[in-house]
Amino acid sequence: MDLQYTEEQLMLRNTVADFVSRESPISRARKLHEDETGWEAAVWKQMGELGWLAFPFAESLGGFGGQFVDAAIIVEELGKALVPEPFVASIVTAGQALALAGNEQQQQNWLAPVLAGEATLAFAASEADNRYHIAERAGTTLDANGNGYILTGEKVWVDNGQAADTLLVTASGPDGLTLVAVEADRDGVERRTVKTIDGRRAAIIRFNGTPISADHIVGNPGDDTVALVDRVRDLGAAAACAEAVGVSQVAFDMTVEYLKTRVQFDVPIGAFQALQHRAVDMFIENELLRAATLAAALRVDEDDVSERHMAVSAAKKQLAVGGKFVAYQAIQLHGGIGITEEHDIGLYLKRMQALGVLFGDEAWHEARYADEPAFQAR
Amino acid sequence: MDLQYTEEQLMLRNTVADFVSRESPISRARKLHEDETGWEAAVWKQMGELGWLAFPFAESLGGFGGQFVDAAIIVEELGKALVPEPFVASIVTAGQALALAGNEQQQQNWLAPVLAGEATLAFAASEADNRYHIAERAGTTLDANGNGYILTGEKVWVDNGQAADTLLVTASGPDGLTLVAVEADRDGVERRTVKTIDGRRAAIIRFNGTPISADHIVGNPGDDTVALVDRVRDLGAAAACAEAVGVSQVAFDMTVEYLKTRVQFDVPIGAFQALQHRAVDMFIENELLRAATLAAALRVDEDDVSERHMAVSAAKKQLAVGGKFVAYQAIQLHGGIGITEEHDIGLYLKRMQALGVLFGDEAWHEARYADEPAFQAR
Amino acid sequence: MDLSFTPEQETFREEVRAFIQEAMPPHIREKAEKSGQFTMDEIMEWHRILYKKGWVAPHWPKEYGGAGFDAAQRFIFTEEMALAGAPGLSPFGLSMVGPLIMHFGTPAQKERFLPKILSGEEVWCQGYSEPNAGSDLASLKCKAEDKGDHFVVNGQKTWTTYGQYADWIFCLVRTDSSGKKQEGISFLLIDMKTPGVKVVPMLTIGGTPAFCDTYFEDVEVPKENLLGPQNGGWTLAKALLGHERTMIGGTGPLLRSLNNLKRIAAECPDGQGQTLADDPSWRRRAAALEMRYRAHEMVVLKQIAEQQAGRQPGPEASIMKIVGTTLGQQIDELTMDTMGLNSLNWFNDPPAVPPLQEWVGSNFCYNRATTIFGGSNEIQRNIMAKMLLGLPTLKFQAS
Amino acid sequence: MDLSFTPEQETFREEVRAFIQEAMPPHIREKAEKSGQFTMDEIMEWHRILYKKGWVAPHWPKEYGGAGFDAAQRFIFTEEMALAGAPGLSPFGLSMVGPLIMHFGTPAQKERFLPKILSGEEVWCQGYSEPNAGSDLASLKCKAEDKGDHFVVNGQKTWTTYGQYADWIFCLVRTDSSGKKQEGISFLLIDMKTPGVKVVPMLTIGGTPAFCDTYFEDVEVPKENLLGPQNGGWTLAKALLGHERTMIGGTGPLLRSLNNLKRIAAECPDGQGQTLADDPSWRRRAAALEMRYRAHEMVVLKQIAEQQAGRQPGPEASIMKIVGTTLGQQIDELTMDTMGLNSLNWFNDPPAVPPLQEWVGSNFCYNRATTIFGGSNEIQRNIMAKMLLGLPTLKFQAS
Repeated sequence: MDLQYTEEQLMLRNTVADFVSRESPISRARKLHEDETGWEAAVWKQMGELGWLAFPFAESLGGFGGQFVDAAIIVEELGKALVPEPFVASIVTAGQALALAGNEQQQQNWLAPVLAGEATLAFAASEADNRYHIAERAGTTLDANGNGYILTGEKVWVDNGQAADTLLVTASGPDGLTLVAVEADRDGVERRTVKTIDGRRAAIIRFNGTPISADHIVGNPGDDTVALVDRVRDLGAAAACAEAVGVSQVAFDMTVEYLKTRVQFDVPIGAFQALQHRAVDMFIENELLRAATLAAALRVDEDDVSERHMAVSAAKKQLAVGGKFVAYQAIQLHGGIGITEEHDIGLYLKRMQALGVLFGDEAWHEARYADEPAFQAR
Repeated sequence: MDLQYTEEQLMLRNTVADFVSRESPISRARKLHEDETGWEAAVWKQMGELGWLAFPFAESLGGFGGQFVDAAIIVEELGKALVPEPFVASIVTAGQALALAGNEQQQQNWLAPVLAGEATLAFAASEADNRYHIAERAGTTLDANGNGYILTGEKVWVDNGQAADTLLVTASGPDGLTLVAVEADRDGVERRTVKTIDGRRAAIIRFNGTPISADHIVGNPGDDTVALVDRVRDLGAAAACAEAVGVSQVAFDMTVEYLKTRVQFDVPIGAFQALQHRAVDMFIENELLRAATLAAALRVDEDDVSERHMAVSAAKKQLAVGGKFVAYQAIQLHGGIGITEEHDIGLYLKRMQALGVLFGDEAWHEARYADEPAFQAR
Repeated sequence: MDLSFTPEQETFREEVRAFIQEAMPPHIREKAEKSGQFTMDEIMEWHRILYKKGWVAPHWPKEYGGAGFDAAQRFIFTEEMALAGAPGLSPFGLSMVGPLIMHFGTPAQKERFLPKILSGEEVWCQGYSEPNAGSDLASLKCKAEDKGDHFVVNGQKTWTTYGQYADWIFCLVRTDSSGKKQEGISFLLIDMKTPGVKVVPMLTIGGTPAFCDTYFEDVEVPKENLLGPQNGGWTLAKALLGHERTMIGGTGPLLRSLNNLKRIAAECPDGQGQTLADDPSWRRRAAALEMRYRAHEMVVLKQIAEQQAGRQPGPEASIMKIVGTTLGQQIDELTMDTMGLNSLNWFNDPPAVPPLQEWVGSNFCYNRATTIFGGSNEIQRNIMAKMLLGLPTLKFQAS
Repeated sequence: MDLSFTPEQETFREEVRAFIQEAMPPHIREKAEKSGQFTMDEIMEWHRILYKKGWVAPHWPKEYGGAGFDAAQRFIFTEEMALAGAPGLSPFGLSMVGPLIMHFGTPAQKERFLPKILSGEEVWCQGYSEPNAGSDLASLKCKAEDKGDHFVVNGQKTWTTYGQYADWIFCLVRTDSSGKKQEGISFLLIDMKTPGVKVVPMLTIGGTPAFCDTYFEDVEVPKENLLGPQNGGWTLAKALLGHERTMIGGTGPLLRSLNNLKRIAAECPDGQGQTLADDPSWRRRAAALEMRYRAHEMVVLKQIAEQQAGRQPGPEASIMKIVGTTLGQQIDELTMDTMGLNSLNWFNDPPAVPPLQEWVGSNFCYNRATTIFGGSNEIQRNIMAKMLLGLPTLKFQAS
């Protein structure tokens, strides 16, 4: 057991934090709410040059052999200032899918430019009908067609779908669940950019009989891909938790600061016991979220699927219970000013709300945990 | 819509309250914890003489044509001082079963002496295996035997089972669910008195092939009896809620009083805002319990089974959520003294806990409500 | 005792239902069924339709042009309006300043203001909060100098809900700074067209300009627009608070939210071939909220019964604000959860989700305000602890 | 970073497990498996077995006869003991006064007291609370008059847990009433056989005599039994509080409760032919608690990691008491619900329910104390608001 961050990890955290406070304060996120892409290629390029994007990959892929924990550190720091660049979509979900299941050529084509900050990815698995069961159900079909295939169906609310160079798409193919890499500029790919509650963008993507060649199939269709998508879902959920830690921490800090400075009835309102106790409860939920998320981040790399599921679901549950409690109470304790769009605290509420539904919500994770055989046995 | 108590009802409440404060203060309930029966025949007789036991029955039965609300008023007042006489078992559950389904002879034999305060009843439907599904499942069997039947099986935690003169027992008979009246002193009836968490007594009752004659069958076996037991369960649940209103009210009042008088840090602890807000939340839950219980008490007499189910389940849910909150916080705000057996507040916690499991707990009622067709349609 | 309505009351319910059926214009009906979200124009259109029928002010006495409904009729009316998804009218004139004018106004004030509140000719807003006077309302600083026959008002109000649509604003202003802070406050009615009044709408976290900052710069307000005694405005503010507490409000919107929740659940796939409405565990979560709604509704009904019997509502009325707003937020939260990824939707045109789901995210965000405004739930608890439970007050000093 | 234990640590776990397997007497094992409830004799029997092995004080340094385990070993040890259902040892000597004596005691005091705490020859209890000094501990009145070479103690302590089994009591007593109330307190070690000490056990709401009133009438206590400086006892009290906060305690009993909950669910019919463990909605309730346990456990593990690295635990240690006790009560509540009507059971002999269910009701009741004792959770929040969050203090006066 070793729960100490390494020197490298501490340095990584500092570098990211410095970069964020210099290059991407919260005002930048707010400005990008008006942007049709929602993020900036120049900043992404910078991140690539700083080496962060490669950090969580094996050395063979040009990475630093990092663990998921490294990605979690980056995501948490980006979350603190709501930095909108598509790190999770490119590096954690679609990126890891390529790293885990792609062949060398595929990694060269689609992953390498990402690590350099020159391209981005999206993981397109959610559909109007499959809710969070993305590994278990795909209405999108991949049908054999001559030497290749054609892809038909619609994916919804695809994170970074509006901007990704390459989409990793789940589909029901001849051999079962199949993961397909699709360049976004291909014929038959129709993208519609949609606005999301957190001021970002996503895409609804239709594949209208898009032609797919065999070399665009990532990994082995069938059980292997089911396991892969299940794993990617956990990676995405763990990343959502890591980001929620950053979001929750800042919402908490802003609230404590407000309690110390806002004066009503001639005293700082933080002197009132009921609000003090609420703030302590926020602290508690925040610490539990931080702890559960660290456990998830460490277990998500493990081979024991059951332990991975349980640790990730426990963290996602705590996001829904504790992370949201922090966000809701942050608004409540800010009072009227917290309801105005001009104050930043509302942005944290909205991002927390979005993180709550990404990669499985409270009910889905609770049900999954409850059905794990290991839960009964423990 | 008329939610005003009548003059008679207000008078009834006052009479019961007076009687309780004079004849059965909380110290009496405490003394009876040591009694093997758990209540006193003399007090029961008095209640009969005062006419309360007849109040909720039709005039044809020697009653005053009362509604269930009348019984609820009595139960609530008895609950305030934790009066242990078997009002619910005799008057509400088994008594109403006889009133609703018994023939004249049966009512004459087994109900009339109860209304006079000369006998008591018990409703024996729970078994080790049927949890709260007492209308849906009976492991106890009634087998034809010559001109009559024999009854075999075990009932558990029978309220007033230790003392009742006549037991109303559910059994699976030749024609489906059957309700049987069994004089407790019959051969083949084996009663074991058990202590309960609230300082009272109940019984585990074995029927070892007890002979039953046809005139001891109450109502029509089969669907009618299923509907009857379902209704009796709702009557019992509504009575538990009414009692919980009394329990909760006193626990709340005692706590507010304690907050005003207990001095720590040189001020009454009720001056501390966190405790004030807690007390307000107790007030809220208590009022919601009172309101939900009144709705249940009024609906439980109605013919619309679905509305009856929903109103009763909503009240029982509020008992579990709000009634228990009041009881738990009453202990918490009393601090150390609340953990000592010598202080009365703990007795209210324990009674609330018992009321929570009688006639269906939170989960059972929530599930029933969720499955009512009318819930979806509303 | 009886929980069912009388035949007369059931007849009245039929009458209301028939009226709605007949009088609601198709474009409003369509929105009522689909999104439940209305523009101010549509709200005022509905206001005028109700006015024509004589039902725009169910709770006003007939002598002032109200419908003169009794408490049970008001409950039925509210419930039917909610079930039909009719637009909710602006409360500032009808429910807030109107009743205050009836109680504290001069005959001239009543004549001047009440008819136009009823007809909808004049729309009102509320000027209470200031940047430094929120929960501690009595510390307000917006100043009205007495100039003989008029006041000159200077200062700022904030979180003025829908100030941009209002013709008049009722304001708490400081007319005396010498004594206790509660004692130098007056209640002024201000025409927003007066020179020096500036309204700056601002976005809320719901993405709509529901709030304004309202600035007053040397605004002249004639003395006849003083409601109640000079320096006696705090009494009116407290009366309004008491009145707010006992408004039936709450059950109507809650009932509509619950119905929408169920309708939305029936259109949300559970990812396993059914909808969320078929999922036992979703049903139990929704049932838990509806069961609490029932308890809350019964508190309201009991209070109506008291009013019917001509008595003042009991102290339990105080809990309505806390219970109603908290429950409303829980319904919003479950509705968001129910929608799954569709809960990410934010003002997409053309729509990205079914019509019923379109405004849920915006409302979810904006409704966080319900536990803050009208006296935050924390302030409500302070008041209840003192007034209802008689708990002692901690004398404290700034440290 | 790595969440798994090292091979050495896994070997240690095997060693602990093997030891328990071998050393636990059959009658204790039977209770461990069945009811999890032990008499004081059985607890002391297990104490002596651990003492013989050298493991009775996992957290004491070796120089004082402790096991000298590192933090990870202590966690493993605690977890294995919980999983085996081993009796929990009395904390008053081993975890409370023992470490205080190590830190504040004279060499003579260490020599006199520590070995007998370890061996179990002398059992301790705690004399802190008084009838009028609970949350406001510093207002304690039990008085120790300085008579030169000894003190004379008069007064009363209450809620003395298991005082009837104790040989010694450590007490906060007032040695000076002249200054601030925190300043005149001393920390005394008192032999309970001294004339004038009277212990009166009382029943708790759990139905067992877990508490006592302890009376002191002219009790002579030699000066050498003063721990720390005279009038400096408040420092020791605070150190003990800090120490309590950082005890690993909590996860062991919680883990055992969760396991018992699941075992009980598997023996409770759901009334429809299966057990509650088969009921998806029961499983989700239990899962929700276990998920929170995991988060709590990880806070503990993080803290252990800090200690392993030789650093002071971070502020998150403070939350353990609040989270652990609240979660423990929730597990109790679900266990009661799970048992259905069997939760009515209360000390029936012969038993009326399966052995695992026998003590649940009693423990459910008694465990309401966990959020009160050791500094109520309200007091904990006060402290955290001030010390951790740096929130301002309201200066108040009696009104």
